[in-house]
Amino acid sequence: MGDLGWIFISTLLINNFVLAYFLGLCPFLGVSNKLEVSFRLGLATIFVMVVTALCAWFLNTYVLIHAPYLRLISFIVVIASVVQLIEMAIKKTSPTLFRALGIFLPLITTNCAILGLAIFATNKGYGLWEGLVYALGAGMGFTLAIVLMAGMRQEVEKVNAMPKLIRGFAFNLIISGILSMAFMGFAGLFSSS
Amino acid sequence: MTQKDPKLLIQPGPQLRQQMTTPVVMRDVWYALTPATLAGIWFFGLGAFLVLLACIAGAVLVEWYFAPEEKRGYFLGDGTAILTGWLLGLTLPPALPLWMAFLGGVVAVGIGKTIWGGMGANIFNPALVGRAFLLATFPIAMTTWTAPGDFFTIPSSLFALPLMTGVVDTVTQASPLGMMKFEHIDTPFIDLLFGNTSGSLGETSGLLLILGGIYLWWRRDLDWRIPVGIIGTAVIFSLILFMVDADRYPGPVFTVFSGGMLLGAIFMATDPVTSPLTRKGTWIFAIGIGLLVVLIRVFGGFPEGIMYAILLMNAATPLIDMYTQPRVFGRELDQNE
Amino acid sequence: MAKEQLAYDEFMKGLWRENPVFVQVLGLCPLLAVTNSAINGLAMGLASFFVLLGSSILVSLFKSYIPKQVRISCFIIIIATFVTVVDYTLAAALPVIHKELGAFIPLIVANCLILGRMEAFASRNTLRMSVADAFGMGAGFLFALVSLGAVREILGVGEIFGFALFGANFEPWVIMILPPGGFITLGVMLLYFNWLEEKKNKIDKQLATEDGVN
Amino acid sequence: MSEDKVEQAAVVADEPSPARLIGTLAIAGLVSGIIIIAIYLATFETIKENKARELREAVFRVLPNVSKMQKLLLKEGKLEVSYKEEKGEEPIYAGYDDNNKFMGYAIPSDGPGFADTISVLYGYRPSDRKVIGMWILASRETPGLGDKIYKDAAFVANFDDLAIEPPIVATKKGKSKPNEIDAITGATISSVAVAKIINKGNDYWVSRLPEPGAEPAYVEVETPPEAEDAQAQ
Amino acid sequence: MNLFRRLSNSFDHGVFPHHHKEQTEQLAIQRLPFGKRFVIPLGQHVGAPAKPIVQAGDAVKRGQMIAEPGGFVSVALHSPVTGRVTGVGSERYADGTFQEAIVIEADQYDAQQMEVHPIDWESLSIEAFISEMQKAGIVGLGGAAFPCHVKYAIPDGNKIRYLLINGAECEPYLTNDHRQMVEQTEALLYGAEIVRQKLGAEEIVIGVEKNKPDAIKALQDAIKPGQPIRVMPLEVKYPQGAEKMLIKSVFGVEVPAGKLPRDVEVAVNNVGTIIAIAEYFQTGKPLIERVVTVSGPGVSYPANLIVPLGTSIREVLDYAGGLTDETRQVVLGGPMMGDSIADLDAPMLKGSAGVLALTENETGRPQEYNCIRCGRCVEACPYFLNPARFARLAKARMFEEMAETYKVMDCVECGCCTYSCPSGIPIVQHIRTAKDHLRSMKGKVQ
Ligand SMILES: Cc1cc2nc3c(=O)[nH]c(=O)nc-3n(C[C@H](O)[C@H](O)[C@H](O)COP(=O)(O)O)c2cc1C
Ligand SMILES: Cc1cc2nc3c(=O)[nH]c(=O)nc-3n(C[C@H](O)[C@H](O)[C@H](O)COP(=O)(O)O)c2cc1C
Ligand SMILES: Cc1cc2nc3c(=O)[nH]c(=O)nc-3n(C[C@H](O)[C@H](O)[C@H](O)COP(=O)(O)O)c2cc1C
Ligand SMILES: Cc1cc2nc3c(=O)[nH]c(=O)nc-3n(C[C@H](O)[C@H](O)[C@H](O)CO)c2cc1C
Ligand code: SF4
Ligand code: SF4
Ligand code: SF4
Ligand code: SF4
Ligand code: FES
Repeated sequence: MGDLGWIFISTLLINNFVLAYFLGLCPFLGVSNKLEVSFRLGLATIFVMVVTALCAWFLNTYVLIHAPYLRLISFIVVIASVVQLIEMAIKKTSPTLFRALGIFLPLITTNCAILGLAIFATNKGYGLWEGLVYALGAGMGFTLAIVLMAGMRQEVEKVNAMPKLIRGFAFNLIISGILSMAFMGFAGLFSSS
Repeated sequence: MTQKDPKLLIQPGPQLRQQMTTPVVMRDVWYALTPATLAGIWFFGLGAFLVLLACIAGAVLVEWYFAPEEKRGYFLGDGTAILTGWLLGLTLPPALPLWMAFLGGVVAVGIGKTIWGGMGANIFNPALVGRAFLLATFPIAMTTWTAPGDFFTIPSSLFALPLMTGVVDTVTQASPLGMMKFEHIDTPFIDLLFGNTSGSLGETSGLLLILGGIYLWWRRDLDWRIPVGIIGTAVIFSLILFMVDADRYPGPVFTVFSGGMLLGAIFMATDPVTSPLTRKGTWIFAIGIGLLVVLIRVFGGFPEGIMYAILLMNAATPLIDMYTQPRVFGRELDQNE
Repeated sequence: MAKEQLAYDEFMKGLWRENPVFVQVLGLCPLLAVTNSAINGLAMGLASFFVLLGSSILVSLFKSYIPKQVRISCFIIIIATFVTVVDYTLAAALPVIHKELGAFIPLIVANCLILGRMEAFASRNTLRMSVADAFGMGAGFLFALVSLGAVREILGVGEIFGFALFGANFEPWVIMILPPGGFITLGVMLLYFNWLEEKKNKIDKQLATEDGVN
Repeated sequence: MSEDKVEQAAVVADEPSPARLIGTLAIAGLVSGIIIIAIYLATFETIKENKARELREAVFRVLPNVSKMQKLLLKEGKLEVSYKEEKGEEPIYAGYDDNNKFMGYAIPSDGPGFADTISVLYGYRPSDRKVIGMWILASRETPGLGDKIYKDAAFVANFDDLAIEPPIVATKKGKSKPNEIDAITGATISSVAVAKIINKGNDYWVSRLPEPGAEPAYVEVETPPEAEDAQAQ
Repeated sequence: MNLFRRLSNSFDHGVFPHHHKEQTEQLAIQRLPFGKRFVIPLGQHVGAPAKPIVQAGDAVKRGQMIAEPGGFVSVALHSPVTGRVTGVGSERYADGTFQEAIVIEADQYDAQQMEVHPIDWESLSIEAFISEMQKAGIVGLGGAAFPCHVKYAIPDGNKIRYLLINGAECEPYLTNDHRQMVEQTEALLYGAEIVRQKLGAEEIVIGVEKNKPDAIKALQDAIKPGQPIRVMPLEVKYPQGAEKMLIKSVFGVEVPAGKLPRDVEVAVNNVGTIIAIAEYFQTGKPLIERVVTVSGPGVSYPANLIVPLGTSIREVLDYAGGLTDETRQVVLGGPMMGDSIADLDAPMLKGSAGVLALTENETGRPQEYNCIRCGRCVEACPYFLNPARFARLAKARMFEEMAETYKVMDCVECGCCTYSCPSGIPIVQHIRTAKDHLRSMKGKVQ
């Protein structure tokens, strides 16, 4: 496993942003009731994460070495503005793409998984390529988790034997817990061989 | 002719039903498990039996406690709680403190099944939810394997007080999988076949598990595609690795007969509730498990991967079902209208 | 007097009746990520509390000068400022804890709870009420963090704030400090709150009908 | 309450000009910038000291009998004393005793562990090509299992006198060769990972280090140069 | 697997209930003696009810038309006996509902003979042929009672190449088609030839399940060399007789959803229907009686009977020795598709192929358990639907999803799913609920 490969597998499966780091729980718990929507949200997240990785790399390389204290504020402001610009561009150039992904973009921008990605990538000292692979792994890991979750929730919705008391957030957290437990199976992947 | 009108029953059709019922299916699984269980108890002694009982007690207690009062008989009558506890017990180390086994049974049925709305509504295999919970909770106790020993010696670790550590006083021994993964030591095939190795009590005797599987298949309680798919995939995958580097990777025979592979493939992946409904889905499910098992065993951090493989594919089952809807008679596959 | 009462009400609302975590289910990410011990929960709770309080005060003070169109951006800038302050202060004063909480301090910025309170409360209410609200919500969040952290620490290592509870032979429930334990513990705690709520509603209903009869 | 309503109405009523919007943001940004810079300056020294202390403690831990250290960077194939962090270069640290005698290098290295990346700092003595100490800088290994790689003194002691050739291996059968360490029971993966991480560090560094005896000498520095600012963030 | 299926002449999925035909398959068809009171419901076929043309007090002859078609999709009704009309009014039906019917009292002293009036079918145009069929009141005797003339009114652009005769008789217990194939072989072949020529079909295929070897042999022996007729033995499997399954088994073609057999150039008719057509053109006898199997463990003397339509079910059962004490349920039709009946005094209809008396053994229902997703129903459904999904969705009242994603409207209610469910879930009932709901919603939208 090359370094890039391991970064990818590790963020996709072992250190899944949602299931191991608790990042992006809002969309994960809030938007995972419909499979179709979840999948598109996942795609939009991958996209924003890649953009974020680019921004973070740019800021780290050219701005923050001079003014480290601006890290947090500049991440937020730059990521939000770039996503906004892209959103406007998509709206103009491809209305279909906008309908598919665009509506999610503002929703994602204020989310901790995005900011977390930028901060973690910085803390780990990732360069451009590593950062991009990291973003891809994190985004796809998020998509995987939310799509599995949505599939299960759609199924569970149809069970009318389920006590009313249990439905809702509490139950979704417990499903997430079991899913997170299942993902523990990936721990140590490619580290010992 | 004296004609008294018998009281006629009105019921919707079809009037005929085949004879199999769900409780009978579950009891069939009990019967199929019995030989392997007895062998496990024979090898590991009475202590193993106590562990099994503790699991079943935990499982049944939760089932009973959360069942609506008037439906308790009905809830317990389907036999799934006992089965869940039983299967969980078969996957545990024989020297596990009883309170942990009991807790496993409670979690298996409580979080694995009851919360979801009871039998048939769960997405994850309850016994494996219980086991995954125990493994993540007590990783050391859950990976302390004892060698098969004297029948009447009960490890004192069983009787550890609740919340307290059990000190294993019997001979501990790495399981065949552990030896393979960390020391690349093979175990003789004959030992694997008859179960005379360390491990959990149901994971050991390959031969009796296969017999149980054949019985279930003969009773039409089990979809042969799942065990065949899992084992076939695992054999192919491990054969390829074996041919690449025979010193590093275990061969297909070891892959199939070691650890929980057979128990998982025959009795756990086949849990109808948590496996796909459709034929095509069943194949995808089985192949997915086969790949994941070998992936986790060979490249992952755990010597055994069958439990995680099944749980992960359980999570994907709703999606698999959704996308493998059979083509409706007289329609094109993608005909939406 | 009336004002005192109202402010007190706001406070209690946040702490209990409309607890941001157990009732409104907000701010879950920081909540779950750092609560593998009570002390971490406490530190994170205090940090969030400080950010919430500071931002509430500023927003409430300047609300009439901030145009509607840019209010969210202003809130974020204000919040991010306070978070940076907390981040540096912790790093200087309590480096051990800062290391534990690691990257999650900056993520307070993205905590919906804080931005939500700015938008829903501080930007529309007087300074006094906003402070009461921030105290309530902050305390409620703190309460949730500490109780979740305490449960996970008690079972997960057999300690509370680092003091051993069960003696040397305790078998820790490792899962509690691992991610699945976080999900499941919070799930079970939410269930418990739902159940309490339901029970209360039942009793209320019963009382209401009894009143009606009388 | 009533005054609130009046205020709200006022906010709704006025339609601000773009200039006002930008102005507000600019002011907010300015104020925020000032606060941030103020807190940065106020905490800068302490944070820098904290970090330096942490680093010093780690280095002294992996290099026994060392009382002074300095940072070294590889420049054009040569190790040079450095005060500032330069992009893309991993520093190593040289440790000296009271008499400014060179004792060994502290080398950071990292790699995949059971849960996440493990960062290791280990002491290396080039004179007899041995690892002489190991400390975990960061890891997310499982509490009670994988965390024994730094909590279990017996495991850490494995690295007090460890040959690096042939490459270090973790064994479960009791160590019998100078390049072997005892794996932690129940945490074999983490143990193996630490061994591999050190091997990885050695692979990179051993060939790049100067001949034994040619190590950079300790340089007394009274006041660190300004450039070190950047390192503290 | 598909190749295997092709070679064995069958369709995919389906179930294998024990066929229980041994009780009656060797018993020659007997005539049920005429009873006293006959009840002829006006709406016993698919389509509009017939319009009575007699009044209380009118004398009628056996075979005389007593009601004329109420529209194109409707047929005439005839008196099964010589006697007197006692009234036209509401009568109780087998399922307990009340319907308009003509009641006729048989003339005790009449010999109930009919004059023979052969009809020259060869000279009839297709239109005239169709109107003859309507006049003769002939409907499908395979169960659905669909008017034959409607089936034969082929729209322009469609063309029939094969006449497929349905001798599958896949319902357990029933042997009426079987006996007719053995005993009335000539009439069957004659009727088939009439229909073939009138529809301009090239070939006749008779599909018979392999558990009726004597019928297969009788047919093969009777076919003269050079006749365009072929007998096709079929796998014994339910619902082999469902026409789309039969077409799949015989021709290997799937009739597209929502289409009819004629869209794949096939016309399907039941054995009994074809014999009724033959008899009409040979003797002028309209559809006033049919062959019925009386069977099941609840009757003492099972039999295959020619039953004049309108006879009460009780009379049929009495002839077979009455119900035993163990009888729990009486079913009109086969045990899979048939309905259990509330009132033994209800009349036999054109669509009633059997009267079955079942005991606890057959009718006992397992307690209902939650679906264990065993997939048996999915493996059983010959239409490749997902019955388990239907049951779960119907319970959650998600009917739209049932229709849109899972095509509940394609279900023909064959019962395979309920039959095979170990959890005792009445899936078909859930499906009916959903269909009713969907139809009423559709009605509201329009
Ligand atoms: C372990 C096992 C493996 C089997 N493998 C196959 C196989 O690969 N192909 C096959 O057609 N039948 C196989 N069978 C026999 C099937 O059970 C049998 O063909 C099947 O029940 C036919 O029904 P179906 O319509 O469900 O396929 C196997 C049976 C067992 C017990
Ligand atoms: C919840 C859980 C956490 C674990 N964490 C670690 C870990 O952090 N490091 C490690 O090396 N092994 C860990 N393991 C154990 C490994 O999976 C593997 O079993 C072990 O490394 C094998 O060592 P042994 O052969 O000495 O038992 C963990 C296991 C479980 C169930
Ligand atoms: C599930 C099912 C089973 C059927 N079984 C038979 C059967 O065994 N024999 C038969 O003649 N018709 C059977 N039918 C009716 C046929 O589909 C078809 O309607 C009939 O053969 C057409 O001929 P008819 O119009 O002459 O009745 C069945 C229908 C269904 C839906
Ligand atoms: C073939 C077969 C395998 C089963 N395997 C399991 C199992 O692995 N774990 C379990 O908890 N229940 C098992 N059950 C019982 C039951 O299906 C299960 O408890 C349900 O998941 C409860 O809803 C099995 C049942 C059958 C028929
Ligand atoms: S701040 Fe981040 S971690 Fe927290 S809830 Fe939001 S997205 Fe999740
Ligand atoms: S808005 Fe953000 S902080 Fe709040 S719950 Fe959602 S993801 Fe977590
Ligand atoms: S046969 Fe019954 S239990 Fe089995 S999947 Fe179908 S509905 Fe469920
Ligand atoms: S679902 Fe209904 S119509 Fe379809 S095969 Fe089963 S019983 Fe017949
Ligand atoms: S057609 Fe198979 S279930 Fe209805």
